[in-house]
Amino acid sequence: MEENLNYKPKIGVYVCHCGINIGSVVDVPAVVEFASKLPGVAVSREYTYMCSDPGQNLIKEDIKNENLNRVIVASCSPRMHEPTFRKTLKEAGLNPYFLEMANIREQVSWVHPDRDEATAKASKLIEAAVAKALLLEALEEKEVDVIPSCLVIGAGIAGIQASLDIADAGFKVYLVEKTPSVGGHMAQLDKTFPTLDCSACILTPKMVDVANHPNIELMTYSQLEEISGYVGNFKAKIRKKARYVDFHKCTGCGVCAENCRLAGRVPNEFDELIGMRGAIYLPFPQAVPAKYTIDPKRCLQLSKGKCGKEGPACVAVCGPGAVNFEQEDEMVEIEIGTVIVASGYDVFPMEKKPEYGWKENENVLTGLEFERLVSASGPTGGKPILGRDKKGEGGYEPKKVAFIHCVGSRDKSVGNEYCSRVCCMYLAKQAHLIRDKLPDAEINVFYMDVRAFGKGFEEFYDRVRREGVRYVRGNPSEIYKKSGEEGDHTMVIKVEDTLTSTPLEYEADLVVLGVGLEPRKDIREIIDLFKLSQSTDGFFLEAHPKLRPVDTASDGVFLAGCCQGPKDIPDTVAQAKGAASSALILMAYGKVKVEAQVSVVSPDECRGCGFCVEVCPFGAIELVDENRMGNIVKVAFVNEALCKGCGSCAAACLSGAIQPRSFKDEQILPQIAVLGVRP
Amino acid sequence: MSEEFEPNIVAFLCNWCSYAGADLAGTSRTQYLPNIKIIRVMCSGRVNPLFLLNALQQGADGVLISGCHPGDCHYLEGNFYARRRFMLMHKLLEHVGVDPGRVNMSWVSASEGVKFKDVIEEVVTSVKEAGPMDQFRRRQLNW
Amino acid sequence: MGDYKFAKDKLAEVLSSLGDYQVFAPTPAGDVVRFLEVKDPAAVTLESANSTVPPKELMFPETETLFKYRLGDTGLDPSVPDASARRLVFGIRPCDAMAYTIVDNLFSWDFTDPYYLNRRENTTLVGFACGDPCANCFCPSMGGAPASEKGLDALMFDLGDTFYVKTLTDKGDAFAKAAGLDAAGDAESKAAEKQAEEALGKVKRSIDTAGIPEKLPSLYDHPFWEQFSDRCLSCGICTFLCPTCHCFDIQDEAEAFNARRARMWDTCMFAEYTVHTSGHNPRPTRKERTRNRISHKYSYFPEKFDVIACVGCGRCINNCPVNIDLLDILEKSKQAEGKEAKTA
Amino acid sequence: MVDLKELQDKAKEVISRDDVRRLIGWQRGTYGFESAPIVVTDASDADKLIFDPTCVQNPASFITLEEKRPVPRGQEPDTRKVAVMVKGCDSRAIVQQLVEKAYPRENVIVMGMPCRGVIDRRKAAALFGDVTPDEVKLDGDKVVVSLNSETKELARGDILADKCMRCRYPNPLVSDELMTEEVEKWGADEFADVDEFEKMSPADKWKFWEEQFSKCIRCYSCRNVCPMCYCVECVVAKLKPQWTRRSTDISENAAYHVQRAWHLSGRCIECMECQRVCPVDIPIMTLNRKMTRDVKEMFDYEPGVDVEAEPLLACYNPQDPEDYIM
Repeated sequence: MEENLNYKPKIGVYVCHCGINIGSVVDVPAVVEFASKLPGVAVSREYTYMCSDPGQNLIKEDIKNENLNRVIVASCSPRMHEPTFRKTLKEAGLNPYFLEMANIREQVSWVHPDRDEATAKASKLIEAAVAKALLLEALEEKEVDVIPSCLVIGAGIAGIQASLDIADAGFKVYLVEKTPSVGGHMAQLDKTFPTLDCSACILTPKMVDVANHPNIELMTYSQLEEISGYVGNFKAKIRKKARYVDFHKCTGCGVCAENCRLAGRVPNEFDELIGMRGAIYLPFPQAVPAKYTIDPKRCLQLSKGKCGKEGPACVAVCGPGAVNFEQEDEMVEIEIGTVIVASGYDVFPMEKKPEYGWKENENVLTGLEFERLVSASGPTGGKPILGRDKKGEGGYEPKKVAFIHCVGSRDKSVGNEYCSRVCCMYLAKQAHLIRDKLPDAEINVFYMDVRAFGKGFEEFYDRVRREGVRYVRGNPSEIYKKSGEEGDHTMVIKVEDTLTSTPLEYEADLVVLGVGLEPRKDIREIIDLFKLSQSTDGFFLEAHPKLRPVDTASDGVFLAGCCQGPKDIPDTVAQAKGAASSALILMAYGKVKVEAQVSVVSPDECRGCGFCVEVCPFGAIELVDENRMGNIVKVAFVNEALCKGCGSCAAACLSGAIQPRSFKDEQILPQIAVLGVRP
Repeated sequence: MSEEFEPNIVAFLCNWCSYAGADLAGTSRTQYLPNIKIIRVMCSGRVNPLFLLNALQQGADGVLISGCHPGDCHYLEGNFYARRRFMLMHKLLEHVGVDPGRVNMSWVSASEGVKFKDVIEEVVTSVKEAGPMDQFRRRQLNW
Repeated sequence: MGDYKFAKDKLAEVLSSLGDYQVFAPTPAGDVVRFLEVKDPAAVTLESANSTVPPKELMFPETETLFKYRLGDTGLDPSVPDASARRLVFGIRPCDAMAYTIVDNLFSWDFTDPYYLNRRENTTLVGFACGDPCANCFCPSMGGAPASEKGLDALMFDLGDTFYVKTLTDKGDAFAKAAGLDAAGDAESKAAEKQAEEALGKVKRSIDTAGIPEKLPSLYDHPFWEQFSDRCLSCGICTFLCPTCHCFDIQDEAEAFNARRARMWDTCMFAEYTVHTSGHNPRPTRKERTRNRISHKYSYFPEKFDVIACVGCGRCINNCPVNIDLLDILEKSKQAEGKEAKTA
Repeated sequence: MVDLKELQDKAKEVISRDDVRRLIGWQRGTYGFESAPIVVTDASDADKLIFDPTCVQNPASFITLEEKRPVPRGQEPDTRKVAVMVKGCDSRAIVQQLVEKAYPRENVIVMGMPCRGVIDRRKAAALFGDVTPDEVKLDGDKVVVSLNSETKELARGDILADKCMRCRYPNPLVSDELMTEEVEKWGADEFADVDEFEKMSPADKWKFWEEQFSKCIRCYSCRNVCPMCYCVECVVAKLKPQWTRRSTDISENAAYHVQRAWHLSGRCIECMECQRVCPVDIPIMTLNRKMTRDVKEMFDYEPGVDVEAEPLLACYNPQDPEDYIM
C-alpha cells in the first residue's frame, strides 16, 4: 500500500464546523463543494467536530475505503490539533506527514464576521493546502535515546517536589539552587493557609529528603551557565559559586557567625532585610544544607583584603578549619535528558508604588516582611514588636492593624494587570495570626474583592471575620505618617469605603501591604538559556494553557511553580508533580521521537560554501567530503538529531540545496501561487 | 460596497510567535481585515526573500513577514537573519520601483493578539495606498 | 517581378501606408537595434549595419505558447499563429533572410511545425542590401552576398537620395502595390548592381568552407578545441544572437491550476541543455559544448540538409565577451589533422 | 609601465612548475578595444601574454568556471594549481571566493597586477567606431591610442571604464607576488550615481527598469561571467521548484534581475563584467552598486576585502538596523 502512494495523489478534504465556531460564519457546504472540484481531491466532506472520535473515524474509513494518500483538515489551528490528526493518519496506516491543515477557525471564522469574505478566504486557504499537499513527502519519525536523568532549576517547594517524585521513580536528579539553601520563598513563611500548618514543619522534612536522597545531586549556591543539545540529550554547564567554606569540613556549628566582626550588622535577604546576619552566615536555622557561606561583597577579608587587626575572626574560631578564602568557583558539566524549570517568583517591589510610604516608615511592611516578623525563626522570635532599636530592645506592640489587598496586582499603573491569586488568603491568615497574638488589637482589611476560591478557603475566610477582623471595601490611595513627632507611629490611610461611598482617613500603627507576585528580575537569563517565551504578564509561557500546562515550546523542558504564574502551595505542588510525571514519561520510555521535519541536503546541488553551517543556530550542519564522479568536493551534511527544522539554512543557501522537510521551497511556492492570485 | 481596491496580501508567519499571536487574536475574537492570507513557516528565518519577490510576481499586492521579537526566537537567531535579509530585499525592491509600502515586516509575539490586528490594519492601509501591484505581476494575457 | 523606387525622405510615409500589414523594422532601444513592431515610423533606423538581436525572433519567438490547459481537465487549447495574417519585415539584411531559408529545412523536416511555418507563410520580407559590411561579416563565403536575394520577397538598395526596390516574388509585388511605389528604370537597377559589386569587394573576412563539414567529425577528440573553450564563459550569447540557431526547450508553466506548454529558446552552450536526471552530462565541460556548437553548424546540419547552418553575419564574433572568433576556430580546424572519425 | 618581457618570463617560470596546470591572463584581442583571456598551459604560449588598458576581462571568473570533469575509474583527479593574473578589482573576487570556501587558498597562485584603469569598449566604439587599435597605453593621466600609425591622446574620463574612475582598490588585495610596483589610488567613490538614481520617484524608477528589463533576452551571460556565480545549478534554472520561468516577459525578466542582485548583495565585488558583456546594454551595475552602498551603510560590510570576514548573510548583528519593521 505504501509504495504507490506518492505517485497518484488522492486527497481527502475534511471541513469542520467546530460546532458553530466555524459553521456559523463560513458556508461550509459551499466550501466542501468548492474543494471537491480541486485537482487530486477524491473525497470532500464536512462534519461538526472533526477532532472528535467519529470525526477521526470518518478520515480513517475514507483512507481505507478510498485509499486516500493525502488528508487536508480545514478546522482550527495546527498548533492545536495537528498532533491529533497525525495520530489519526498513523492509526489508519497512512504516513502522518501526508497531513496539511487549513486554519479556518482562529484565522478565519473567529476574525472575519462577514459570511462571504470568510467563505472566500476559507476556500482560498483550502486551495493552498491542496496545492501544498500534492507535494508533501512521507517522513519517518526517528527516535533518540533519552538520558535517564533530569536537571531541576530552583529548589523552592516546586523544585523540591518535582525532584523527589523523579528520584523516587528511580531516576537521577541534579537539583540546582541559586541561594545557599533549598526552601525558596516557602521557607520564609510562618503559617500556611487555610490549614495553618506551620510552613517549616511541612517543608523541612522534604528539604532534608532532598539533601539525602541517593538519586538527587543537590547543588546549592550554584547557577546554570550553559545548556545545549535537544530533548533527551542536553548538556549543561553549572557554576558552583565559591562559599569560601569547605563544604565537607563545615559541621554547621555556627561559631564562626557568632564571632564574625559584622555579626548582626548585615541585612539578611531571607528576613526580607528586616532581620540581620553576619558576613559569614546561614540563611535560616533550618537551612539545608546546614553549611555556612561567606558573602564576598560584605566580608572585610574578601572585599577589603583585611579583617580587623588580628586577621579574620571566623578562621581563628573554626575548629575543623573549614574557612578557605582561596576557594574558586567550580564548573560542573552534566548530561541530562529532561529539564524542569522551577525558578519561582519575586515579591512586588514597593519602589514601584511609593504612595504607600513603605520606604520611609518602619511600620509599613510587605506581606513577606510581616511573615518574617511573626515567624518563630524571625528577627523578633515571632512577637509582633515594631520599632526596636539596633540592639533589639524597646519597640511597641501595634494596637490598630491595617491589611491592604492587591498591592502591585490587578493594577495597570504598575504594569501588573493579573491577580496574584494568593494575597487574599495570606492576608486573611496574617489577620488571624495578629488576632491570636494581639487579642484586643483592632484589625481592618481593605479589599476590592475577596477571592477565597480554594478548598477550605471560604470556611477560613468566615472564621477570620468571626474573629473580629473587619473587612472594608476600598483601595487606599495614599498612606502617610500622621504627625512627625517622636513616638507617634500612627499612619493615616486615605481610602474610600466604596460600599457606603464615604471617604475615610483610617488610622493604624501597623500597615501590612498585600504585595503580589512578579516574574523574577533575572528571568531573562533563563529565557535566553532555554529560549522560553514570556506571556503578557512576564511569567514563562506554557505550551498551551489548557492542554499542555507544564510543557514549554522546547521539547523536554517543563515548567513548575510560580515561575509559570502566581499560584499557592497546593497548586504549585500539584503542578510540580505534573512536571515530574511529564519528565518521567520521556525518561521511563527511554526514547523520544525527534522532529521529523528536519533539513535535508541534496549533495549534487551543494557548492560547499558553508553559509548554512554558519547560519545554523544548533550547529547541526557540517561540511563533509563527497565523491562527485571522482572529484572530492565539500558538501553540507545535516545531523538529523540536532536539527530542529527551523529552516534558516534554506533561506541562506543560494542554490536551494538544503531544504527543511514539509517546508521545502517546492512546497511553499504552490501556496504562494494560490494565495497570491486575487480572489 | 464601493468598487474600492481590496489589496491581496500574502503573509509569512513564524509558527511559534506570530502565528500563535494570530491564533490569539482569533481566540480573543479580535476582528481584522480579511485581505491577509497567512502561510505558516517554522521560523521567520525560513522566509527566503525570494518568496516575497515570487509573491509579488504571482499577483499579491503586498507581502508581510512576521516573526518573534529579536531575542525571543524559538530557534535563537532566525529572526536576526530574517531582519538582515528583509532590510536588503526591501531596499532592492524600493530601488527597482516597488512602492516600499508593499513590503512589510513586523515582530509579533505569541501574546500580542491585539498588536497583530494593528499590524494587519497598518499593512492593509499602506498597501491600499500603494494601489494594485501590476509592475511585474505575471500576466496570463501573453499566453 | 518589377523595379520600383521611392524618395528617401518618403520612408516614413511608405511605412505608414502599409496599413493592413503588421510591419516590423529595425528600431533602436538604447543603442541596441532590434526588429520591433513599427508604432512610430520615425523611430525606424536603417543606418545600423545589422540588428543586435536577429529578426529570427519574428518567426521563432523567444517564448511562445504551444497550448493552454487546466490541471485535472483533459482538453487542450492550442494557440497556433494565423497563417492568413499579413506581416511585413522591412529592412531585413540579406544574411538574415538567407538564415530563414536554412532554418526552414529543420522546421519542415520530420514534423512540419505550424507555429514557425505559419509565421513564415504570412510574412513578406523586404530586404535591404548592405552598402558597407561590418568588420566581421563573411556572408560571401557562405553562399550569400551583401545583396543576395535568397529568401527575400523584395530587395531594396540605398542609392543616395532614393531607394531602389527590386521585387522578386508575388508577395514582393503585393508590397510594392500596397506601398504605391513609383516605377524605376534601368538607371536605378544599374546603379544597384554597381553598388552590389562594390559592397562585395568591401567584405573584409572570408573562409573557404570546402572540406570542413567532412573533416570536423575526425577532430572529435583533437585538443585544439581547448584553446578556445578554456576561455569560453558558456554564456550562450553566440547562440541567442545567431540567426540560424533554432534549438528550443519546452516547459510547462502552471499558475495555481491554469497552465500552458511554452516553447522558448535554448542554448547548447549551457550545461542544463544536456544534463540527465541522473546528474550525468554527456557534454560535461565547455570543450564538448564549443565543439558541438561548431560541429552542429558546420558538419551535422550540412550532413542532413547539405547547407552549412551559418550565414556569415558576424554577430557571434562581434558579441563574444572573451573574443572567441568562429573563423579563427574554423581556420585552426583546417590546419589540425584529425584521427579517423569513429563512425557511429 | 609594465615590462612585457619580464611579465612573460615570470609566467614561463610559473607555468613550467610541475604543480601548476594552467595560467590565466590576457592576450591581444583580434577585434575591437578588448583583449582576449588566454589560458596558458605550456611555456610557449606565455609569449602572447600582455597587460595594458585593453585587459578588461576578470581572469578570476575562470577559476570557478572550469567544471570538474568526471574522473575515469582508476585515475586520480588532477589537483594541480591554477595561476591567475588579477588586477586590483579582480583580486577582490578571489578574496570573496576564499571567504565562501570555493577552493582552498593553496590551490591558486595569484599574480597581482597593480592597475591604472581599463577601456570601456562602448566609449571607445563611440569615439573610434568599429575598428581595432594597434596599441593602447596609459601615459600619466592620459590614454594614448595608436590606430593605423597615428596616435590620439584622450583624457581618462572619456575612454576608461566608470569603475576605474572611482577605483577603490587599484592594487591587488591578495597576491603571491606583484608583477609591477604598486600604484597610488586616484579614483574616488561616494556612490554619487546611486544617490542620483534614488532621487527618482518609484514610478519613474519602475519606468526606467521596465524598459531595461524588457530588452533582456535571458542569455544569462551576466550570470556566467560573474566570478561570484558558481552554483552547481542556478536557482533561476531550477525546474523543481520553478522560481522563475524560462519565458522572457517583463515579469520573469524583472524577477531574474532582482533575484540575481539579491544573491549578490554583500558578495558583488564590482568588477563590472556583467554590465560589460550584456549584449543588450542593460545597466546591471546600477542594481549591484545600490546594494553595495546599502550594505556598506547598513552593516558596514564590504565584500572581497578581508579573507577572514564572515559572509554577510551568514551572520548578523543584534543591533542591525530595523527602521521598516513594525
